[in-house]
Amino acid sequence: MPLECGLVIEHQQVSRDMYQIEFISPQIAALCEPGQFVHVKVNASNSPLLRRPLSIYDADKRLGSITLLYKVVGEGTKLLTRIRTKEHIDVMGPLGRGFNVKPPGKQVLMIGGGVGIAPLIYLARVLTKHHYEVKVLHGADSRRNLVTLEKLRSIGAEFLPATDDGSAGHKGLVTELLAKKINPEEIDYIYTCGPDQMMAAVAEYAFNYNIPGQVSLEEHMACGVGACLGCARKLKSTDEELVKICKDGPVFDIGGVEF
Amino acid sequence: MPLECGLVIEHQQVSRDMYQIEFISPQIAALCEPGQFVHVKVNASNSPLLRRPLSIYDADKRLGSITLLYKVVGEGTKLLTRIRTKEHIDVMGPLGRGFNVKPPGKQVLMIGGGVGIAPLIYLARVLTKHHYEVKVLHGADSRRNLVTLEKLRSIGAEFLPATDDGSAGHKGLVTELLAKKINPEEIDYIYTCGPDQMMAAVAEYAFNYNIPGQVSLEEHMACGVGACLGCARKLKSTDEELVKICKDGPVFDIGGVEF
Amino acid sequence: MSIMMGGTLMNKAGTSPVNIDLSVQLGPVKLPNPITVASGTFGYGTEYEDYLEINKIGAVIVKGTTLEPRTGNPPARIIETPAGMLNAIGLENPGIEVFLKKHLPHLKKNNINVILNIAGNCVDDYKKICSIADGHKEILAIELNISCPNVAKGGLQFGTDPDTVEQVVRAVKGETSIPIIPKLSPNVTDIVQIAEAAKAGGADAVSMINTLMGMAVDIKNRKPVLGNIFGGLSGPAIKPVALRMIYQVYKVVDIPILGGGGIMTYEDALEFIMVGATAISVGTGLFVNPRAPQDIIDGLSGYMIENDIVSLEEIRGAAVR
Amino acid sequence: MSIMMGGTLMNKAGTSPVNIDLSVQLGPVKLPNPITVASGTFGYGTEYEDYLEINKIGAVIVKGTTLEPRTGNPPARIIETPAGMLNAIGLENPGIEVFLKKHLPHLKKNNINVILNIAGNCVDDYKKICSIADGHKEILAIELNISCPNVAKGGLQFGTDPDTVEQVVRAVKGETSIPIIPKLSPNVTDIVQIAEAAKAGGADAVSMINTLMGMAVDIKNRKPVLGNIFGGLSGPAIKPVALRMIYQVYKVVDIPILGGGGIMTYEDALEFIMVGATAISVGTGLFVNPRAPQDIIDGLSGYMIENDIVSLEEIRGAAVR
Ligand SMILES: Cc1cc2nc3c(=O)[nH]c(=O)nc-3n(C[C@H](O)[C@H](O)[C@H](O)COP(=O)(O)OP(=O)(O)OC[C@H]3O[C@@H](n4cnc5c(N)ncnc54)[C@H](O)[C@@H]3O)c2cc1C
Ligand SMILES: Cc1cc2nc3c(=O)[nH]c(=O)nc-3n(C[C@H](O)[C@H](O)[C@H](O)COP(=O)(O)OP(=O)(O)OC[C@H]3O[C@@H](n4cnc5c(N)ncnc54)[C@H](O)[C@@H]3O)c2cc1C
Ligand SMILES: Cc1cc2nc3c(=O)[nH]c(=O)nc-3n(C[C@H](O)[C@H](O)[C@H](O)COP(=O)(O)O)c2cc1C
Ligand SMILES: Cc1cc2nc3c(=O)[nH]c(=O)nc-3n(C[C@H](O)[C@H](O)[C@H](O)COP(=O)(O)O)c2cc1C
Ligand code: FES
Ligand code: FES
Repeated sequence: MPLECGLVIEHQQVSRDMYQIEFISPQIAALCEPGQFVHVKVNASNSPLLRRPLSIYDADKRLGSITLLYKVVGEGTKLLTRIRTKEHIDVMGPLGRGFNVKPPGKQVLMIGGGVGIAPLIYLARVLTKHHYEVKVLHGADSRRNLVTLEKLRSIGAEFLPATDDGSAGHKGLVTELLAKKINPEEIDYIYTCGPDQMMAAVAEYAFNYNIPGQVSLEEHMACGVGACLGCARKLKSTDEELVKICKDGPVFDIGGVEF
Repeated sequence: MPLECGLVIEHQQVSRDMYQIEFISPQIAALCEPGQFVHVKVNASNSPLLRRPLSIYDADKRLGSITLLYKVVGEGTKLLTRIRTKEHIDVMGPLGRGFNVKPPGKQVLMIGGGVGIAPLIYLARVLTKHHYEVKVLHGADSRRNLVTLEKLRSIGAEFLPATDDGSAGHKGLVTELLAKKINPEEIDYIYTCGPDQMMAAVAEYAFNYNIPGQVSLEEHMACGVGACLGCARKLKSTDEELVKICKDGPVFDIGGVEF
Repeated sequence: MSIMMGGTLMNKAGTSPVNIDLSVQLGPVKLPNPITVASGTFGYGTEYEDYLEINKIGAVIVKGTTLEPRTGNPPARIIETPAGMLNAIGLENPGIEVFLKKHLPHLKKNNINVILNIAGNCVDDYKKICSIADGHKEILAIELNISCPNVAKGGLQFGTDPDTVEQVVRAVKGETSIPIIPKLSPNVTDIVQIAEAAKAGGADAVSMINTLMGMAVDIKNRKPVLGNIFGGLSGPAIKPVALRMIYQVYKVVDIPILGGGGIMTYEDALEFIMVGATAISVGTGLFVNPRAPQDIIDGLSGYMIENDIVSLEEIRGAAVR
Repeated sequence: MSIMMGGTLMNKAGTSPVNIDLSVQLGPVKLPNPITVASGTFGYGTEYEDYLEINKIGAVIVKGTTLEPRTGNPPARIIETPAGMLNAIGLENPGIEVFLKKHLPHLKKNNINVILNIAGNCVDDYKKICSIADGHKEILAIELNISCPNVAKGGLQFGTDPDTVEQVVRAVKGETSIPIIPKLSPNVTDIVQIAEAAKAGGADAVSMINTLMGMAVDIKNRKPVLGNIFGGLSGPAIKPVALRMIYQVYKVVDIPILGGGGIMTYEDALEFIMVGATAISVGTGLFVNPRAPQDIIDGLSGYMIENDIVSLEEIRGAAVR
């Protein structure tokens, strides 16, 4: 997979602590698939040392650009905000195994929690293009962080928000919204990414209604390519050996994950 | 001495690897004297860890601003270039003992090598204000790096450059210029700052013609306030004990330094 | 963080705040708060007067003091390293007599809690310094630097052999009633063994860790950067090693720990407390943020209020299992 | 850096460049260049195929291999620290048989220089692995991990006691004619003593340093971050310690050194060579820059040309006095 110095063509703050960055990275853009991630060096110094994994939020294969949506949570993501347009960003990717882009059936449901919405957007773009009907539920703390609304509209997906403060959509958890607003009979496949607790609830829902699907997991990473064995996690399926999120995932079968 | 978060009001590249940064720092500006330095945190991360000592290049006590002139030589100064106007810079200062601003006589000579010119500019401003006649010799690699010309002109000091490539003034060493163009009889006091080799030659000149003066020295620093005993250097005068550049200097008597 | 409401800090639940007590008991030594400044990084307390109210710091551990004055190592004495620094100061100091006559009175006049740090070339040096210091009740404790890697004689030898550690601690305990806190070297195979020896010798607490021995090369001149070749590595780089060693000692040896190594923030301080440190020290962190001790005191207070913690006892050693 | 002129690199004086020779002789092992990739950071060589021409690397030291397959430690296995990281992988690997059957042929097919890294619980384990590996002449050398701090049994014990080090080295030398390179633990009081023991046991070279033992605390949950509590500290943070230990060993013990610990750039590599390393390894640096091995080879070449250096012998140990 390429290691590229992408030219940043857009970098903007999209809410209080969320940023969107687009850069030209033709090799990565040519190869990437929904659910894959890039491994980003946020600064040129020794601290923070390691790269940061960020999902591909969108890709424009014609332009050769990649877009990321990230939330500032610590030192690394904070430093990332300082890269300016016309500067370069050091990225490896695309890494990992992405989502199943040929799910059975016609109607797919995506459930994102917080910035976990990121990988679902590119997935929604690809699936609508392949004529799937896409419904996206997004749980956020408040209306300000429902930053993907425009993109989803232009993609042509249906969007149902839930906010903790009730400033938009359902007031409360996105999983309540799921129970209330979605008819499981109408769903052929589920994708989810977000906090473990949320994904656990979605996985239970999928199990109860016998709907197949996938989840995207997170784990601290060093190499991002399967060499260091650092990003290990136990799945139900594996007896003993732990999977490596960076290489075997980050996308896994919804039924196989232990939350 | 204060620790301030100075608001950057100007930060510009003045030659290929020299930058000038001006920030509002009323407490430091109120106290500072020529030859003193500030201790700058170039970034918010753990690497590079230590502050960087930079001389006060100019100060505007009315406005409460400090200006620094720095050359990019390593990671720290490189990171410093990334601070933008309207952002803040974390500075301690003013630190150290500055130049003698009441030298004997009327005619003073300043000899700067490379970015060693920095502390001499504020000194020239203060001394011309006190009606001294100031001549400044500046050695640089090429005309592009004679970045203080405008300032010195506005200050009203005489400026004589030497460049390695002959692109302005004398082609060759500033010490050759000194020997050629300066009548030692007309000099009452000498100040110098630059590479050790150059200062050694200037010190010899001062010794030969029996002209009093001062040099400004550099040494790697940790604390900048005399607590760590890291920035030690042997002077001729001191028998055993080493002086601390940050606290006992950086300015010392020209005759007392071992080069 | 805790929330300010009408001037009072509130805890998470928004109920009225607890009465926090930052004071700690480091063996026989009571400190108003657990934050000390590390030996050799704070001089004799005057250098940082512009940045801190020094008498608000739990204790100032003054720079390493020897029997006779010392001029220290030749330059270069310091060099920056990734997330750390190397120092080879070589114990430059005016000697114990000057300290007692000149610096101690100044410190006490300003109501500063003083821990004296001492170093010697042989057991006899340590004994003499302690007997000279004895009687100065203004000295809260004596930190025994048996781990300075910079001096050819003394230094490493004392801190790396359990028998010698026990012997030197026992020897100084005989000379003074001031509490003794040996400062352990991390450059050892088995830190627990050393801590046990310190305890056996009668130590009132242990201080850990001193610097890791390291070096840097000047590739232009093809020689070591430091005049002394080797120096002591300090700063955030060594924090993981410090935490590990404190964890090991806390788990096995029943002795109070003054912990340090790379502490910059109150979050760092909490890590040290959770592996068992009773008090903590800030050294290299001061060079980056001279207000670090006060910032850490404030941060700890906020943390305690927010989490309804009355005394740090409640979280001390919480991560040790 | 050296100057490109009409396609040829020129030295400082601008005269025609010397014919540089990057090859090094690590005891009986000849390497085309001194750059290796460290065990456990490069898998079995396939993971980085997209970023590097792997057969251009001096040697690939494969991940720690044991007699039986191992599943490793529970998560979390890694955590970033200032200018470094902690790992507690716990030697997850498929075992020596699978390595020989599956990975070795693939590596050799691609003309990759292979150094096998092995770990065991007892001397017998080491002996068995070596006797199984013996005969596979494609293995350039066996790096003996006697210093892994992550496994409860084996691990630290072997690397910290000189007698055991000598014994295990001698034992494996009896099992195979493949050169043996014990990898020394830095978690010891006296590294020179350990290196001497390795030499006495018949080691062909020594590899140093492995990781420093450290830990980190999750202050939210009040527990150690790593599933294994302790982990190995690697990366730039430990470079000063690695350089110091190599300096000490090079000065006293007559044995070739494979040096590493925090190497990111060719300048770092030069520091290691100047304190006496014959070859060097890049580990954690790969995670930051997967092209680091090639970048370092290029950087060293440029440096040699610029400074009219034909062989690295000319600067090896230059900083040791
Ligand atoms: C496959 C994958 C895809 C991701 N996609 C996105 C995305 O599109 N947008 C987004 O905002 N975030 C995403 N994340 C999470 C993102 O990687 C972390 O928020 C980020 O690494 C935090 O770095 P920091 O320095 O700001 O935080 P710190 O907490 O200071 O980081 C310290 C260390 O922990 C690691 N770390 C901290 N949080 C996480 C986390 N949740 N997952 C993995 N490592 C973590 C960091 O990488 C670093 O090594 C993704 C994570 C993974 C594994
Ligand atoms: C009193 C004083 C005043 C100075 N004034 C100026 C000035 O006005 N303009 C200017 O451009 N430079 C000045 N310098 C030099 C400046 O401090 C260094 O160029 C700068 O610290 C280099 O940092 P770096 O990270 O870019 O380089 P690196 O080489 O990567 O720095 C590594 C370490 O070495 C130290 N270091 C490197 N070079 C020097 C040096 N020459 N002096 C002291 N420490 C050094 C750094 O502070 C750092 O700790 C002054 C130095 C001193 C002591
Ligand atoms: C410049 C400097 C000088 C030091 N001098 C001493 C000393 O004289 N005596 C001593 O016991 N420790 C000395 N130390 C070690 C510190 O007290 C402290 O134990 C060590 O630096 C680790 O903590 P830190 O990472 O917070 O700095 C010194 C450290 C530094 C950086
Ligand atoms: C993720 C990881 C796994 C490692 N696994 C092994 C191992 O299996 N065997 C071994 O001898 N060393 C192992 N090491 C240690 C490295 O080989 C190397 O000695 C150490 O990391 C220091 O070098 P560095 O700073 O360049 O990484 C591992 C290091 C890391 C970071
Ligand atoms: S991050 Fe290295 S194996 Fe996944
Ligand atoms: S830098 Fe600490 S004494 Fe000068």
